[in-house]
Amino acid sequence: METNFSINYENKVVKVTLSGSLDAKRAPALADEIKKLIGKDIEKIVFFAKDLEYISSAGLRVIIFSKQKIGIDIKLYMVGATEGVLDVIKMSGIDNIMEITDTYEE
Amino acid sequence: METNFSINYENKVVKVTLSGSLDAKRAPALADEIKKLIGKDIEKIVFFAKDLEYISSAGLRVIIFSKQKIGIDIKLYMVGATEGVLDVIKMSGIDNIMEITDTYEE
Amino acid sequence: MADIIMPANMENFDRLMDFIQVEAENAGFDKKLVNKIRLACEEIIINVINYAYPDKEGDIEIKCNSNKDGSGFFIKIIDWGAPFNPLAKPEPDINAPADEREIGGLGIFLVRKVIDKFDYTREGNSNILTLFKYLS
Amino acid sequence: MADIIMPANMENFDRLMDFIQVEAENAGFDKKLVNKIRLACEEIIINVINYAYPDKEGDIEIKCNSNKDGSGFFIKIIDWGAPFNPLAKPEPDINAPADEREIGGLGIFLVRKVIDKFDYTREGNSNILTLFKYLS
Ligand SMILES: Nc1ncnc2c1ncn2[C@@H]1O[C@H](COP(=O)(O)OP(=O)(O)O)[C@@H](O)[C@H]1O
Ligand SMILES: Nc1ncnc2c1ncn2[C@@H]1O[C@H](COP(=O)(O)OP(=O)(O)O)[C@@H](O)[C@H]1O
Repeated sequence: METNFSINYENKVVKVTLSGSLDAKRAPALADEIKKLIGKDIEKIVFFAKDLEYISSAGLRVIIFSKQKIGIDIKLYMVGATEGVLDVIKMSGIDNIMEITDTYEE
Repeated sequence: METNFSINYENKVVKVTLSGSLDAKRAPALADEIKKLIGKDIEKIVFFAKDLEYISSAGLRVIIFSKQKIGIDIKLYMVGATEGVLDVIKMSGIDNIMEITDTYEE
Repeated sequence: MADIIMPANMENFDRLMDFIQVEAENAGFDKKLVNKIRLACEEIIINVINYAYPDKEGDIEIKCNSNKDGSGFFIKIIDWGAPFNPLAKPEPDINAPADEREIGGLGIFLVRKVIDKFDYTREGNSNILTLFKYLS
Repeated sequence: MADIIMPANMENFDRLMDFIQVEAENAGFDKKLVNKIRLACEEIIINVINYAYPDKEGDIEIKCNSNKDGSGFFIKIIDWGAPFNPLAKPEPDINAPADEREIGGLGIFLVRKVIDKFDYTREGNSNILTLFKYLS
Protein backbone atom coordinates (compact mmCIF):
# COMPACT_ATOMS: atom_id res chain seq x y z
CA MET A 1 0.00 0.00 0.00
CA GLU A 2 1.80 3.04 -1.29
CA THR A 3 0.96 6.58 -0.43
CA ASN A 4 0.65 8.55 -3.57
CA PHE A 5 0.30 12.16 -2.66
CA SER A 6 0.21 15.19 -4.85
CA ILE A 7 0.77 18.78 -3.84
CA ASN A 8 -0.48 21.87 -5.54
CA TYR A 9 0.29 25.47 -4.48
CA GLU A 10 -1.76 28.27 -5.96
CA ASN A 11 -3.28 31.55 -4.70
CA LYS A 12 -1.90 31.14 -1.18
CA VAL A 13 -3.55 27.72 -0.90
CA VAL A 14 -1.69 24.41 -0.69
CA LYS A 15 -3.74 21.39 -1.69
CA VAL A 16 -2.40 18.00 -0.65
CA THR A 17 -4.19 14.92 -1.98
CA LEU A 18 -3.44 11.78 0.01
CA SER A 19 -4.10 8.12 -0.71
CA GLY A 20 -3.16 4.69 0.62
CA SER A 21 -1.08 4.61 3.78
CA LEU A 22 0.60 7.58 5.42
CA ASP A 23 2.96 5.64 7.68
CA ALA A 24 6.51 5.94 8.98
CA LYS A 25 7.90 4.73 5.68
CA ARG A 26 5.90 7.08 3.52
CA ALA A 27 5.46 10.22 5.65
CA PRO A 28 9.05 11.53 5.26
CA ALA A 29 8.58 12.12 1.52
CA LEU A 30 5.52 14.24 2.25
CA ALA A 31 7.40 16.15 4.97
CA ASP A 32 10.14 16.87 2.42
CA GLU A 33 7.65 18.35 -0.02
CA ILE A 34 6.04 20.46 2.68
CA LYS A 35 9.44 21.76 3.77
CA LYS A 36 9.88 23.18 0.27
CA LEU A 37 6.93 25.51 0.98
CA ILE A 38 8.53 27.13 4.01
CA GLY A 39 8.80 30.88 3.43
CA LYS A 40 6.04 31.01 0.80
CA ASP A 41 2.94 33.12 1.34
CA ILE A 42 0.35 30.57 2.43
CA GLU A 43 -3.03 31.01 4.07
CA LYS A 44 -4.44 27.49 3.94
CA ILE A 45 -3.28 23.92 3.65
CA VAL A 46 -6.04 21.56 2.54
CA PHE A 47 -5.55 17.82 2.92
CA PHE A 48 -7.85 15.80 0.66
CA ALA A 49 -8.09 12.46 2.43
CA LYS A 50 -10.94 10.58 0.75
CA ASP A 51 -8.59 7.84 -0.47
CA LEU A 52 -6.35 7.80 2.59
CA GLU A 53 -6.85 4.41 4.22
CA TYR A 54 -4.39 4.50 7.08
CA ILE A 55 -2.47 7.06 9.09
CA SER A 56 -0.02 6.61 11.97
CA SER A 57 1.71 9.06 14.30
CA ALA A 58 4.34 9.61 11.59
CA GLY A 59 1.57 10.90 9.33
CA LEU A 60 0.02 13.04 12.06
CA ARG A 61 3.41 14.51 12.76
CA VAL A 62 3.64 15.81 9.19
CA ILE A 63 0.33 17.59 9.68
CA ILE A 64 1.39 19.17 12.99
CA PHE A 65 4.73 19.99 11.46
CA SER A 66 3.14 21.77 8.52
CA LYS A 67 1.36 24.16 10.87
CA GLN A 68 4.44 24.69 13.00
CA LYS A 69 6.84 25.24 10.14
CA ILE A 70 4.73 26.97 7.49
CA GLY A 71 3.16 29.37 9.93
CA ILE A 72 1.08 29.04 13.05
CA ASP A 73 -1.61 31.34 11.61
CA ILE A 74 -2.39 29.27 8.54
CA LYS A 75 -5.59 27.28 8.47
CA LEU A 76 -5.48 23.52 8.06
CA TYR A 77 -8.36 21.59 6.49
CA MET A 78 -8.92 17.85 6.41
CA VAL A 79 -11.45 17.02 3.72
CA GLY A 80 -13.36 13.77 3.26
CA ALA A 81 -11.35 11.66 5.70
CA THR A 82 -12.71 8.15 6.25
CA GLU A 83 -13.89 7.02 9.66
CA GLY A 84 -10.71 5.11 10.50
CA VAL A 85 -8.43 8.02 9.70
CA LEU A 86 -10.74 10.43 11.51
CA ASP A 87 -10.62 8.23 14.62
CA VAL A 88 -6.85 8.50 14.75
CA ILE A 89 -6.95 12.25 14.19
CA LYS A 90 -9.46 12.71 17.02
CA MET A 91 -7.68 10.34 19.39
CA SER A 92 -4.54 12.38 19.10
CA GLY A 93 -6.31 15.72 19.48
CA ILE A 94 -5.16 16.95 16.06
CA ASP A 95 -8.78 17.79 15.31
CA ASN A 96 -8.22 20.83 17.54
CA ILE A 97 -5.74 22.36 15.15
CA MET A 98 -7.60 21.78 11.91
CA GLU A 99 -11.02 22.08 10.36
CA ILE A 100 -12.56 18.74 9.48
CA THR A 101 -15.05 18.83 6.63
CA ASP A 102 -16.73 16.42 4.25
CA THR A 103 -16.28 18.56 1.18
CA TYR A 104 -14.27 21.59 0.22
CA GLU A 105 -15.44 24.65 -1.63
CA GLU A 106 -12.99 26.95 -3.33
CA MET B 1 4.60 -12.43 -9.26
CA GLU B 2 1.48 -13.78 -10.83
CA THR B 3 1.37 -16.15 -13.76
CA ASN B 4 -0.92 -14.78 -16.33
CA PHE B 5 -1.38 -17.39 -18.98
CA SER B 6 -3.64 -17.40 -21.98
CA ILE B 7 -4.68 -20.38 -24.03
CA ASN B 8 -5.82 -20.44 -27.61
CA TYR B 9 -6.99 -23.54 -29.55
CA GLU B 10 -7.33 -23.33 -33.30
CA ASN B 11 -6.58 -25.63 -36.29
CA LYS B 12 -5.39 -28.52 -34.10
CA VAL B 13 -2.83 -26.22 -32.42
CA VAL B 14 -2.96 -25.13 -28.77
CA LYS B 15 -1.00 -21.97 -28.00
CA VAL B 16 -0.22 -21.29 -24.36
CA THR B 17 1.36 -17.94 -23.49
CA LEU B 18 3.05 -17.92 -20.10
CA SER B 19 4.37 -15.09 -17.96
CA GLY B 20 5.63 -14.46 -14.42
CA SER B 21 5.97 -17.51 -12.17
CA LEU B 22 4.70 -20.98 -12.93
CA ASP B 23 4.95 -22.36 -9.41
CA ALA B 24 3.00 -24.72 -7.16
CA LYS B 25 0.46 -22.01 -6.41
CA ARG B 26 -0.16 -21.05 -10.01
CA ALA B 27 0.37 -24.29 -11.97
CA PRO B 28 -2.95 -25.95 -10.97
CA ALA B 29 -4.99 -23.30 -12.80
CA LEU B 30 -3.04 -24.01 -15.99
CA ALA B 31 -3.49 -27.77 -15.51
CA ASP B 32 -7.24 -27.18 -15.19
CA GLU B 33 -7.34 -25.33 -18.50
CA ILE B 34 -5.31 -28.03 -20.23
CA LYS B 35 -7.62 -30.72 -18.88
CA LYS B 36 -10.47 -29.04 -20.75
CA LEU B 37 -8.69 -29.89 -24.01
CA ILE B 38 -8.64 -33.64 -23.38
CA GLY B 39 -10.46 -35.41 -26.21
CA LYS B 40 -10.03 -32.59 -28.73
CA ASP B 41 -8.15 -33.15 -31.99
CA ILE B 42 -4.73 -31.65 -31.23
CA GLU B 43 -1.42 -31.99 -33.08
CA LYS B 44 0.73 -29.42 -31.31
CA ILE B 45 0.93 -27.58 -28.04
CA VAL B 46 3.11 -24.48 -28.23
CA PHE B 47 4.24 -22.81 -25.01
CA PHE B 48 5.31 -19.19 -25.51
CA ALA B 49 7.65 -18.56 -22.61
CA LYS B 50 9.42 -15.28 -23.40
CA ASP B 51 7.90 -13.61 -20.32
CA LEU B 52 8.06 -16.63 -18.05
CA GLU B 53 10.55 -15.76 -15.31
CA TYR B 54 10.39 -18.80 -13.07
CA ILE B 55 9.27 -22.41 -13.24
CA SER B 56 9.32 -25.13 -10.59
CA SER B 57 8.57 -28.87 -10.71
CA ALA B 58 4.88 -28.03 -10.40
CA GLY B 59 5.13 -26.13 -13.68
CA LEU B 60 7.16 -28.87 -15.38
CA ARG B 61 4.57 -31.37 -14.27
CA VAL B 62 1.86 -29.49 -16.19
CA ILE B 63 3.97 -29.76 -19.33
CA ILE B 64 4.59 -33.50 -18.90
CA PHE B 65 0.96 -33.94 -18.01
CA SER B 66 -0.20 -32.19 -21.18
CA LYS B 67 1.67 -34.72 -23.31
CA GLN B 68 0.46 -37.67 -21.26
CA LYS B 69 -3.17 -36.63 -21.13
CA ILE B 70 -3.77 -34.89 -24.45
CA GLY B 71 -1.99 -37.56 -26.45
CA ILE B 72 1.46 -39.03 -26.49
CA ASP B 73 1.84 -38.34 -30.23
CA ILE B 74 1.31 -34.60 -30.04
CA LYS B 75 4.30 -32.33 -30.47
CA LEU B 76 5.26 -29.93 -27.69
CA TYR B 77 7.12 -26.70 -28.43
CA MET B 78 8.75 -24.32 -25.97
CA VAL B 79 9.33 -20.98 -27.63
CA GLY B 80 11.58 -18.15 -26.45
CA ALA B 81 12.25 -19.47 -22.95
CA THR B 82 14.76 -17.43 -20.96
CA GLU B 83 18.02 -18.95 -19.76
CA GLY B 84 16.84 -19.59 -16.20
CA VAL B 85 13.69 -21.40 -17.29
CA LEU B 86 15.62 -23.35 -19.91
CA ASP B 87 18.12 -24.48 -17.25
CA VAL B 88 15.32 -25.99 -15.19
CA ILE B 89 13.79 -27.67 -18.25
CA LYS B 90 17.14 -29.20 -19.21
CA MET B 91 18.03 -30.26 -15.68
CA SER B 92 14.86 -32.24 -15.45
CA GLY B 93 15.23 -33.83 -18.89
CA ILE B 94 11.97 -32.33 -20.17
CA ASP B 95 13.91 -31.03 -23.17
CA ASN B 96 13.75 -34.64 -24.44
CA ILE B 97 10.01 -34.51 -24.84
CA MET B 98 9.67 -31.12 -26.48
CA GLU B 99 11.17 -28.99 -29.18
CA ILE B 100 12.92 -25.91 -27.84
CA THR B 101 13.05 -22.97 -30.23
CA ASP B 102 13.74 -19.27 -30.14
CA THR B 103 10.87 -18.30 -32.39
CA TYR B 104 7.78 -19.98 -33.75
CA GLU B 105 6.54 -19.92 -37.31
CA GLU B 106 2.96 -20.81 -38.10
CA MET C 1 0.53 -18.92 15.41
CA ALA C 2 3.05 -17.15 13.25
CA ASP C 3 6.41 -15.69 14.11
CA ILE C 4 8.98 -13.57 12.31
CA ILE C 5 12.44 -12.35 13.30
CA MET C 6 14.59 -9.98 11.31
CA PRO C 7 16.94 -7.04 11.74
CA ALA C 8 15.13 -3.99 13.15
CA ASN C 9 15.62 -1.48 10.35
CA MET C 10 13.54 0.62 7.97
CA GLU C 11 14.31 -1.70 5.03
CA ASN C 12 12.31 -4.40 6.82
CA PHE C 13 9.47 -2.11 7.91
CA ASP C 14 7.03 -3.07 5.15
CA ARG C 15 7.75 -6.79 5.55
CA LEU C 16 7.04 -6.61 9.28
CA MET C 17 3.87 -4.58 8.76
CA ASP C 18 2.62 -6.87 5.97
CA PHE C 19 3.21 -9.88 8.20
CA ILE C 20 1.02 -8.36 10.92
CA GLN C 21 -1.65 -7.20 8.51
CA VAL C 22 -2.07 -10.68 6.99
CA GLU C 23 -2.15 -12.32 10.43
CA ALA C 24 -4.76 -9.86 11.66
CA GLU C 25 -6.86 -10.41 8.55
CA ASN C 26 -6.55 -14.19 8.92
CA ALA C 27 -7.63 -13.90 12.55
CA GLY C 28 -10.89 -12.41 11.28
CA PHE C 29 -10.60 -8.70 12.09
CA ASP C 30 -12.50 -6.31 9.85
CA LYS C 31 -10.61 -3.64 7.96
CA LYS C 32 -11.07 -0.97 10.60
CA LEU C 33 -9.72 -3.16 13.39
CA VAL C 34 -6.90 -4.42 11.19
CA ASN C 35 -5.85 -0.80 10.77
CA LYS C 36 -5.95 -0.21 14.53
CA ILE C 37 -3.71 -3.23 15.01
CA ARG C 38 -1.40 -1.97 12.29
CA LEU C 39 -1.28 1.41 14.01
CA ALA C 40 -0.36 0.01 17.42
CA CYS C 41 2.28 -2.28 15.95
CA GLU C 42 3.75 0.41 13.75
CA GLU C 43 4.27 2.71 16.71
CA ILE C 44 6.09 0.01 18.65
CA ILE C 45 8.09 -1.26 15.68
CA ILE C 46 9.24 2.24 14.78
CA ASN C 47 10.38 2.79 18.36
CA VAL C 48 12.38 -0.44 18.30
CA ILE C 49 13.93 0.58 14.96
CA ASN C 50 14.72 4.10 16.20
CA TYR C 51 15.61 3.65 19.83
CA ALA C 52 16.22 0.06 20.92
CA TYR C 53 19.71 -0.28 19.44
CA PRO C 54 21.42 3.12 19.65
CA ASP C 55 24.90 1.99 18.71
CA LYS C 56 24.51 -1.45 17.25
CA GLU C 57 22.34 -3.48 14.91
CA GLY C 58 19.71 -5.68 16.48
CA ASP C 59 16.74 -7.86 15.73
CA ILE C 60 13.01 -7.56 16.24
CA GLU C 61 10.66 -10.49 16.67
CA ILE C 62 6.90 -10.47 16.15
CA LYS C 63 4.63 -13.29 17.24
CA CYS C 64 0.94 -13.39 16.41
CA ASN C 65 -1.49 -15.71 18.06
CA SER C 66 -5.23 -16.03 18.55
CA ASN C 67 -6.26 -16.65 22.14
CA LYS C 68 -7.71 -19.99 23.21
CA ASP C 69 -11.41 -19.26 22.75
CA GLY C 70 -10.77 -17.34 19.52
CA SER C 71 -12.21 -14.11 20.91
CA GLY C 72 -9.04 -12.13 20.46
CA PHE C 73 -5.53 -11.84 19.17
CA PHE C 74 -2.12 -11.44 20.80
CA ILE C 75 0.84 -9.73 19.24
CA LYS C 76 4.19 -9.98 20.99
CA ILE C 77 6.91 -7.58 19.91
CA ILE C 78 10.35 -8.49 21.22
CA ASP C 79 13.70 -6.75 21.07
CA TRP C 80 17.08 -7.31 22.70
CA GLY C 81 17.90 -3.66 23.35
CA ALA C 82 18.29 -1.73 26.61
CA PRO C 83 15.44 -2.21 29.08
CA PHE C 84 12.54 0.06 28.12
CA ASN C 85 9.04 -0.07 29.55
CA PRO C 86 6.73 2.00 27.36
CA LEU C 87 3.98 1.69 29.95
CA ALA C 88 6.06 3.80 32.31
CA LYS C 89 6.05 6.78 29.90
CA PRO C 90 3.94 9.78 30.93
CA GLU C 91 1.15 10.58 28.50
CA PRO C 92 1.67 13.55 26.18
CA ASP C 93 -0.54 16.63 26.51
CA ILE C 94 -2.77 16.17 23.51
CA ASN C 95 -4.60 19.38 24.31
CA ALA C 96 -1.56 21.61 24.01
CA PRO C 97 -1.85 24.16 21.24
CA ALA C 98 -0.07 23.19 18.03
CA ASP C 99 2.67 25.75 18.43
CA GLU C 100 3.61 24.43 21.86
CA ARG C 101 3.18 20.81 21.11
CA GLU C 102 6.30 18.70 20.77
CA ILE C 103 6.50 16.92 17.48
CA GLY C 104 6.35 13.30 18.53
CA GLY C 105 5.47 11.58 21.79
CA LEU C 106 2.18 10.38 20.34
CA GLY C 107 3.23 6.85 19.49
CA ILE C 108 2.78 5.04 22.79
CA PHE C 109 -0.28 7.16 23.56
CA LEU C 110 -1.96 5.85 20.41
CA VAL C 111 -1.02 2.26 21.22
CA ARG C 112 -2.88 2.57 24.53
CA LYS C 113 -5.89 4.04 22.75
CA VAL C 114 -6.37 1.34 20.12
CA ILE C 115 -5.31 -1.78 22.01
CA ASP C 116 -7.45 -3.58 24.61
CA LYS C 117 -4.65 -4.94 26.82
CA PHE C 118 -1.03 -4.03 26.94
CA ASP C 119 1.73 -5.75 28.91
CA TYR C 120 5.47 -5.29 29.29
CA THR C 121 8.03 -7.71 30.70
CA ARG C 122 11.80 -7.84 30.68
CA GLU C 123 12.99 -11.42 30.24
CA GLY C 124 16.72 -12.01 30.30
CA ASN C 125 18.07 -9.42 27.89
CA SER C 126 14.85 -9.00 25.96
CA ASN C 127 11.96 -6.53 26.11
CA ILE C 128 8.63 -8.27 25.52
CA LEU C 129 5.61 -6.14 24.74
CA THR C 130 2.32 -7.98 24.46
CA LEU C 131 -0.64 -6.31 22.78
CA PHE C 132 -4.10 -7.87 22.91
CA LYS C 133 -7.12 -6.95 20.84
CA TYR C 134 -10.63 -8.44 21.04
CA LEU C 135 -12.08 -9.51 17.70
CA SER C 136 -15.10 -7.28 18.26
CA MET D 1 19.62 -13.42 9.91
CA ALA D 2 15.88 -13.67 9.45
CA ASP D 3 13.44 -16.29 10.60
CA ILE D 4 9.77 -17.01 9.97
CA ILE D 5 7.39 -19.61 11.39
CA MET D 6 3.83 -20.19 10.28
CA PRO D 7 1.36 -22.99 9.58
CA ALA D 8 2.49 -25.15 6.66
CA ASN D 9 -0.36 -24.64 4.21
CA MET D 10 -0.95 -23.34 0.70
CA GLU D 11 -2.45 -20.08 2.01
CA ASN D 12 0.99 -19.21 3.39
CA PHE D 13 2.94 -20.37 0.33
CA ASP D 14 3.43 -16.92 -1.22
CA ARG D 15 4.41 -15.36 2.12
CA LEU D 16 7.06 -18.02 2.69
CA MET D 17 8.39 -17.71 -0.84
CA ASP D 18 8.44 -13.90 -0.70
CA PHE D 19 10.35 -14.06 2.58
CA ILE D 20 13.04 -16.23 0.97
CA GLN D 21 13.18 -14.17 -2.19
CA VAL D 22 13.78 -10.91 -0.30
CA GLU D 23 16.42 -12.54 1.93
CA ALA D 24 18.24 -13.99 -1.08
CA GLU D 25 18.13 -10.62 -2.84
CA ASN D 26 19.41 -8.88 0.29
CA ALA D 27 22.24 -11.41 0.52
CA GLY D 28 23.38 -10.18 -2.88
CA PHE D 29 22.38 -12.99 -5.25
CA ASP D 30 21.64 -12.03 -8.84
CA LYS D 31 18.24 -12.75 -10.32
CA LYS D 32 19.22 -16.09 -11.81
CA LEU D 33 20.61 -17.41 -8.53
CA VAL D 34 17.67 -15.99 -6.58
CA ASN D 35 15.41 -18.07 -8.81
CA LYS D 36 17.49 -21.20 -8.18
CA ILE D 37 17.17 -20.62 -4.45
CA ARG D 38 13.44 -20.06 -4.85
CA LEU D 39 13.21 -23.30 -6.80
CA ALA D 40 15.02 -25.39 -4.18
CA CYS D 41 12.99 -23.88 -1.36
CA GLU D 42 9.68 -24.24 -3.18
CA GLU D 43 10.28 -27.95 -3.70
CA ILE D 44 11.00 -28.49 -0.02
CA ILE D 45 8.23 -26.20 1.22
CA ILE D 46 5.65 -27.90 -0.99
CA ASN D 47 6.73 -31.29 0.34
CA VAL D 48 6.33 -30.08 3.92
CA ILE D 49 2.89 -28.69 3.07
CA ASN D 50 1.82 -31.88 1.26
CA TYR D 51 3.46 -34.67 3.22
CA ALA D 52 4.88 -33.64 6.61
CA TYR D 53 1.57 -33.53 8.46
CA PRO D 54 -0.73 -36.20 6.97
CA ASP D 55 -3.45 -36.04 9.60
CA LYS D 56 -2.83 -32.85 11.52
CA GLU D 57 -1.94 -29.20 11.06
CA GLY D 58 1.65 -28.24 11.63
CA ASP D 59 4.15 -25.44 11.28
CA ILE D 60 7.07 -24.73 9.02
CA GLU D 61 10.06 -22.60 9.97
CA ILE D 62 12.49 -20.95 7.58
CA LYS D 63 15.78 -19.40 8.69
CA CYS D 64 18.02 -17.48 6.34
CA ASN D 65 21.57 -16.58 7.16
CA SER D 66 24.71 -15.51 5.34
CA ASN D 67 27.79 -17.53 6.27
CA LYS D 68 30.64 -15.96 8.23
CA ASP D 69 32.85 -14.80 5.38
CA GLY D 70 29.83 -13.65 3.34
CA SER D 71 30.60 -16.04 0.48
CA GLY D 72 27.31 -17.88 0.74
CA PHE D 73 23.88 -18.25 2.21
CA PHE D 74 22.20 -20.85 4.39
CA ILE D 75 18.51 -21.66 4.40
CA LYS D 76 17.17 -23.94 7.08
CA ILE D 77 13.71 -25.43 6.55
CA ILE D 78 12.27 -27.05 9.65
CA ASP D 79 9.12 -29.05 10.27
CA TRP D 80 7.81 -31.11 13.17
CA GLY D 81 6.33 -33.95 11.12
CA ALA D 82 7.31 -37.61 10.90
CA PRO D 83 11.02 -38.24 10.31
CA PHE D 84 11.80 -37.83 6.61
CA ASN D 85 15.25 -37.63 5.08
CA PRO D 86 14.95 -36.37 1.50
CA LEU D 87 18.62 -37.23 0.89
CA ALA D 88 17.76 -40.90 1.25
CA LYS D 89 15.33 -40.76 -1.72
CA PRO D 90 16.47 -42.53 -4.91
CA GLU D 91 16.79 -40.20 -7.90
CA PRO D 92 14.02 -40.32 -10.52
CA ASP D 93 14.81 -41.57 -14.03
CA ILE D 94 14.85 -38.31 -15.92
CA ASN D 95 15.58 -40.14 -19.18
CA ALA D 96 12.40 -42.19 -19.11
CA PRO D 97 10.10 -41.47 -22.07
CA ALA D 98 7.27 -39.09 -21.27
CA ASP D 99 4.61 -41.78 -21.45
CA GLU D 100 6.37 -43.91 -18.86
CA ARG D 101 7.49 -41.14 -16.60
CA GLU D 102 5.74 -40.76 -13.29
CA ILE D 103 4.24 -37.34 -12.84
CA GLY D 104 6.22 -35.96 -9.94
CA GLY D 105 9.33 -37.16 -8.13
CA LEU D 106 11.33 -34.31 -9.61
CA GLY D 107 11.27 -32.04 -6.57
CA ILE D 108 14.15 -33.34 -4.50
CA PHE D 109 16.12 -34.09 -7.66
CA LEU D 110 15.95 -30.39 -8.61
CA VAL D 111 16.96 -29.29 -5.12
CA ARG D 112 20.16 -31.32 -5.44
CA LYS D 113 20.83 -29.81 -8.85
CA VAL D 114 20.56 -26.14 -7.91
CA ILE D 115 21.95 -26.14 -4.37
CA ASP D 116 25.66 -26.37 -3.49
CA LYS D 117 25.36 -28.21 -0.16
CA PHE D 118 22.46 -30.04 1.34
CA ASP D 119 22.19 -31.48 4.83
CA TYR D 120 19.49 -33.27 6.80
CA THR D 121 19.28 -33.82 10.55
CA ARG D 122 16.53 -35.01 12.86
CA GLU D 123 16.63 -33.06 16.13
CA GLY D 124 14.11 -34.03 18.78
CA ASN D 125 10.83 -34.14 16.90
CA SER D 126 11.92 -31.84 14.10
CA ASN D 127 13.30 -32.38 10.59
CA ILE D 128 15.98 -29.82 9.77
CA LEU D 129 17.02 -29.42 6.16
CA THR D 130 19.89 -27.05 5.50
CA LEU D 131 20.50 -25.74 2.02
CA PHE D 132 23.65 -23.79 1.19
CA LYS D 133 24.35 -21.75 -1.90
CA TYR D 134 27.55 -19.87 -2.79
CA LEU D 135 27.04 -16.26 -3.84
CA SER D 136 28.82 -16.93 -7.13
N1 LIG E 1 12.21 0.81 22.44
C1 LIG E 1 12.61 1.96 23.01
N2 LIG E 1 13.82 2.05 23.63
C2 LIG E 1 14.21 3.21 24.18
N3 LIG E 1 13.48 4.34 24.20
C3 LIG E 1 12.29 4.34 23.62
C4 LIG E 1 11.77 3.15 23.00
N4 LIG E 1 10.54 3.43 22.53
C5 LIG E 1 10.29 4.71 22.82
N5 LIG E 1 11.33 5.28 23.49
C6 LIG E 1 11.38 6.67 24.00
O1 LIG E 1 10.05 7.07 24.31
C7 LIG E 1 9.71 8.28 23.63
C8 LIG E 1 8.23 8.31 23.29
O2 LIG E 1 7.93 7.37 22.29
P1 LIG E 1 6.61 7.54 21.45
O3 LIG E 1 5.46 7.71 22.39
O4 LIG E 1 6.50 6.42 20.48
O5 LIG E 1 6.78 8.90 20.67
P2 LIG E 1 7.80 9.35 19.53
O6 LIG E 1 8.60 8.18 19.10
O7 LIG E 1 6.87 9.86 18.50
O8 LIG E 1 8.63 10.44 20.18
C9 LIG E 1 10.62 8.29 22.42
O9 LIG E 1 10.82 9.59 21.95
C10 LIG E 1 11.88 7.66 22.97
O10 LIG E 1 12.68 8.60 23.64
N1 LIG F 1 8.44 -33.84 4.13
C1 LIG F 1 8.08 -35.09 3.68
N2 LIG F 1 7.53 -35.99 4.51
C2 LIG F 1 7.19 -37.21 4.04
N3 LIG F 1 7.33 -37.61 2.77
C3 LIG F 1 7.89 -36.77 1.89
C4 LIG F 1 8.29 -35.47 2.29
N4 LIG F 1 8.82 -34.85 1.20
C5 LIG F 1 8.74 -35.73 0.19
N5 LIG F 1 8.17 -36.89 0.57
C6 LIG F 1 7.97 -38.07 -0.29
O1 LIG F 1 8.99 -38.07 -1.27
C7 LIG F 1 8.43 -38.14 -2.60
C8 LIG F 1 9.30 -37.40 -3.58
O2 LIG F 1 9.26 -36.03 -3.34
P1 LIG F 1 9.69 -35.02 -4.51
O3 LIG F 1 11.02 -35.43 -5.02
O4 LIG F 1 9.59 -33.64 -4.01
O5 LIG F 1 8.64 -35.26 -5.68
P2 LIG F 1 7.07 -35.00 -5.76
O6 LIG F 1 6.64 -34.28 -4.52
O7 LIG F 1 6.97 -34.19 -6.99
O8 LIG F 1 6.47 -36.36 -5.90
C9 LIG F 1 7.04 -37.56 -2.43
O9 LIG F 1 6.17 -37.99 -3.42
C10 LIG F 1 6.65 -38.03 -1.04
O10 LIG F 1 6.14 -39.34 -1.09
